[in-house]
Amino acid sequence: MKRTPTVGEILQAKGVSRRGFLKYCATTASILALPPTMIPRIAEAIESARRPSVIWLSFQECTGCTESLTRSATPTVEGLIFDAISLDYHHTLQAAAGDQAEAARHAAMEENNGDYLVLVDGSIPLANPGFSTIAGISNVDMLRETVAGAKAVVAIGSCAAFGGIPGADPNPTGAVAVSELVTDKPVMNVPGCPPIPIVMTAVLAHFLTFGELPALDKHGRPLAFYGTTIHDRCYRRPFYEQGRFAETFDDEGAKAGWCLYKLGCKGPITYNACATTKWNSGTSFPIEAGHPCLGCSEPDFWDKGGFYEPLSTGNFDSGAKLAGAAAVGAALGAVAATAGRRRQAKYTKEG
Amino acid sequence: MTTTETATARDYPFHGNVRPLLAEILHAVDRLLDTGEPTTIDLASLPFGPGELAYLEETLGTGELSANLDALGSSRIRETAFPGVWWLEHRNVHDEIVGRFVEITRTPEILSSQDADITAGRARLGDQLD
Amino acid sequence: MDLLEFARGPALQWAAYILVAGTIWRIFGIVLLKEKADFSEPRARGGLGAALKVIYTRSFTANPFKKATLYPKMLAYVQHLGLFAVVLLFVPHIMFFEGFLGFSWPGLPNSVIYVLGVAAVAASIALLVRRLTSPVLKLISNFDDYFSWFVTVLPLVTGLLIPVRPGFIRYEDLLAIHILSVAVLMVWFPFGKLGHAFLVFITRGTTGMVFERRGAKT
Amino acid sequence: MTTVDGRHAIDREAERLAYKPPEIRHDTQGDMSTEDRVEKAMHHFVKNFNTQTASYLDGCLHCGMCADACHFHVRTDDPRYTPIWKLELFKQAYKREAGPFAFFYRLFGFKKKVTIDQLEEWQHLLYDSCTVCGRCSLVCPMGIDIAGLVSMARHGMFKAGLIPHELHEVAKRAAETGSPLGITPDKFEDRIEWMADEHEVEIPVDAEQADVLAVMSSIEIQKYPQSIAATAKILNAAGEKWTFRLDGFEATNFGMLSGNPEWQKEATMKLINAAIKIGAKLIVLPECGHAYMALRWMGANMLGKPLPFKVLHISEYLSEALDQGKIKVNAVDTSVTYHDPCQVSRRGGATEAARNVLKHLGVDFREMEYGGDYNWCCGGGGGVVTITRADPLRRRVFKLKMDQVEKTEADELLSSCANCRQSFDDSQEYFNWDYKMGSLMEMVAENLEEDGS
Repeated sequence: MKRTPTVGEILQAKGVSRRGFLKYCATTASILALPPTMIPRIAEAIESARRPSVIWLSFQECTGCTESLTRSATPTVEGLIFDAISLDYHHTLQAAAGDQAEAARHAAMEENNGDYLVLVDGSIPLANPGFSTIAGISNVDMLRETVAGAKAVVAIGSCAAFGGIPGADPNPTGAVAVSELVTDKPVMNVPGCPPIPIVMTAVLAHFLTFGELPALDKHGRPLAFYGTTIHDRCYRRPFYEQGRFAETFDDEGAKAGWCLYKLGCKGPITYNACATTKWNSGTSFPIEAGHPCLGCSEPDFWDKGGFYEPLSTGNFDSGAKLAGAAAVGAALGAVAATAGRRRQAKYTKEG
Repeated sequence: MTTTETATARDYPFHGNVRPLLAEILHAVDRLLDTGEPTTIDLASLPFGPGELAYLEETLGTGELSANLDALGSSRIRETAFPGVWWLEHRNVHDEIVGRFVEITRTPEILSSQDADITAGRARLGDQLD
Repeated sequence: MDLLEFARGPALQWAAYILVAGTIWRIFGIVLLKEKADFSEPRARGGLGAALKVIYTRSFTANPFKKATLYPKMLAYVQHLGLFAVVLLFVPHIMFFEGFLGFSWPGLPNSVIYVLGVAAVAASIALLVRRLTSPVLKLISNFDDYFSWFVTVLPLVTGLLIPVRPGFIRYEDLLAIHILSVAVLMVWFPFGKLGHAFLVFITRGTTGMVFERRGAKT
Repeated sequence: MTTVDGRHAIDREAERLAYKPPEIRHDTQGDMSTEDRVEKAMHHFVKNFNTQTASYLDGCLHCGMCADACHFHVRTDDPRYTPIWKLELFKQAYKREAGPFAFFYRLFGFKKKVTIDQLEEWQHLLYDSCTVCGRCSLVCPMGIDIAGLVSMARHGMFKAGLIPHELHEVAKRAAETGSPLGITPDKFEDRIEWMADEHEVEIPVDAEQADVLAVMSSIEIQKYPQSIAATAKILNAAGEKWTFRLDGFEATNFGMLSGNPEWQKEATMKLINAAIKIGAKLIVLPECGHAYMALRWMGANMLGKPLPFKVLHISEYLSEALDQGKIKVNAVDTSVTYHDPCQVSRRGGATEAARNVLKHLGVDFREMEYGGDYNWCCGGGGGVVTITRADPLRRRVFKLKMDQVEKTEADELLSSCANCRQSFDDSQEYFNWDYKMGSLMEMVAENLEEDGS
């Protein structure tokens, strides 16, 4: 087996100076959401990190995640990481197709058995494996076969992480998340619809740098990016505390950039890095653009009530059923009072 | 509609994220003076509302010294109007900003020549003499 | 279904059914009991006006009793007004009510709500201490008093913890616990002494009608 | 402060009256089995539960503020004297038997059955230590009429034969002889004759037809007979066509105080029938507090329809007569404070009448601190004055009244209730107190402008 070069060696080969390396480490720390005090450790780790093999599987998905990733990968400094990554299989991006592509996948699996990383976007249909196949192989079979020799699995996007849109009620394909099928390997979820590009590359960078998955939350998401809510880091948070809310999308409050809570913002229960990392190379994020957060990085976000229903709205039927409850109460009350009266009549008779 | 026109980012009260940051910088300066310990603040990790970053940059202003670094894209290292407080902006080869830091230090580490580079430079210089 | 969804959905829904059914049950069970006519010659008009008058006037303490009841009364005012403000004037709560009422009203800034909420909790604790130490209250208190106290204070505390966000618990879990604690409150509400919230209109009202009619002190 | 032996300080502010709780004495009447007593009590508790009482019993918050309004609690700090606690058994019966959730209370045993031990214990709380003065009803933030509930709870106690002997004896005598003090019609007639002679006043008795029926309290007939003469003087001076009736003269109602609705109705019906017989347009009630409650506010309900005549307390009558100029009084140069009978003022609504009379008398009227509707009770109402075993407690409670009166520094103390007067006289004697209670009516009678008639 060929010895893969370390990242340090790759950078050196590219003629990057030590100063450039330091800059690279600083920006890497920044995208990994690690404190600047971690920079020396990152430098140390990166110098000796070895280029990993990556296999990317796409199942029931819309390619939005790949789109998002590619938006990030080329122009930014972390593109360098991709120079350091051997993306051996990605049927959307790779030139090879058909048997050739599958052969590449098998070759990568064999060469890097036990060391490679599997990235998955899209959910896996279980109702009928025939709903989604690649090269005649059902998604579930391909996943099982591919992760067998993997070091870790990363579920990219809400579909792979939680079932996403295919898994939404009534879930006609019986779509499930990767984590439901892969139980014997470390699985990291990078949800979002799509996930923030820089978050995708950052978690890969983390794996590359430290050779392991970062710390995860209860939904398997890297804490560095999914550790705080949108609400907690939202620049509009002070308006929430002051009780200044946009009531409609075109009122003065909306124009003045007030809190979007009343318009259904799911920021308070959504764990993601949008508010700080932002999108499109740090340009903006939905709330900054005036739209409430949909909560796309949370499990089952499609089925959690209306996007424009305020978070504190009770999720229950009122009206008729409550009237029914009132009628039941009235009947019980009448029964109780009648029983009381009967008792009185009886006692009066008995004296 | 006039209200629409006036309701631009500039007119909003700032969202309150700049003041605490300035306070943090102040404390970092104190720390630098007291113990010599430098501080680096990654601006990417902080939530900024529209215009706030620009406001911060404006508030810190421009000092006596600024430097350009050309490695993996350009970088600008500038001392702000407050000595010891540095503004660092890293760009990639496509000239897009990939990192912004405020460093509170006497000299940002990245300005110093690195041993590895000195060694490599010495080798090249030696080659020229030969 | 996660905890929050359960809290916001079935838990609240059933709590609302029980709240409505239990309240009507209790009211009907009382008003459908026999009521004797009063044939005595009235000195003054009783009726609804008298009922409304006393419903209002009994919110305040008569002068002779002010000194003796000052401490618990003040605490009760803080507790009640704090509760009203927190329940009815906190914007997310208003949103909640708007969700099924279809209309809303202006709220208070959150910071004001937090202060009022903390004051209400403090007053409740002081009232509990009083209940546990005063010989009179020790004697007359029963399970209902302590349990009602608990289910009233619980949503206040869980609600106030949400902005504090202790590190060991996530926002949505805390929110779910808050909503569940409200559901518990709603379920208990009609059955225990918390029913005074609606019974007060009947008790004060009846007394108003009977005693105003006599021209007697109400 | 001087110390005599250097160890024990002399505390001049210390209570002179040490309170000793009355000896526990559980009286029983009749020979029922224990089970029967409990059942009777329960049945006659339950009969009282209507919308009003149910809301009261369901609405209590256990805030305990009624304790601060009750003279028995204020003077003893005994938590059992908390007014609502006196109703605990009544409440217990309600929750188990008639409340909206009675089924569950019984099913799960949330409220236990009332026991004989409890009933015996509560005898002291429902009788000895409650004068039904209704001060607690005014402090209750829920507006619960606690005093009214006590009256109803007594029904169960009476029927179970669990009331204090003295009160039972008095009530029984009233039922048997028509008067709690055994004043038979003959005795009443004797007294009328005596008073007519002594005071040289014409007193009509048993007129066939009259506009006004005057009635008396046995306490007056027995202890303060001059009030018979005073009543006559006033009604004569007012030019009323009035009479006493030997078949309906007793205004007190110990059936009501002891808790026997039948006896209560009997006593009330005597007055109503007498008034109807003579075609009276008005019954003037004597200086008696509970008589006012019994006839003015409960009378019509005993009859089951509105009364065909008006009912006035003597203070109300005087107030009207003076306003209308039917009688005139000479100015009296003295300072007066007035003790309000609870059932007439606070619970009866006639608070202003006495004050108007005092205004006509031109006295220097000194209202007690929180007088009128918030007046402290004499301590003897609700039948308590008859219960001798409760005397120490009643006298201890009276201290509040003494302080209230003394603070006014008035020359004279008046009231308009013979029952109050009796407990004042008792305590006055016991304490050698400076104030002797007088009668408002008698003061008017003594100062009638002769030529005005």
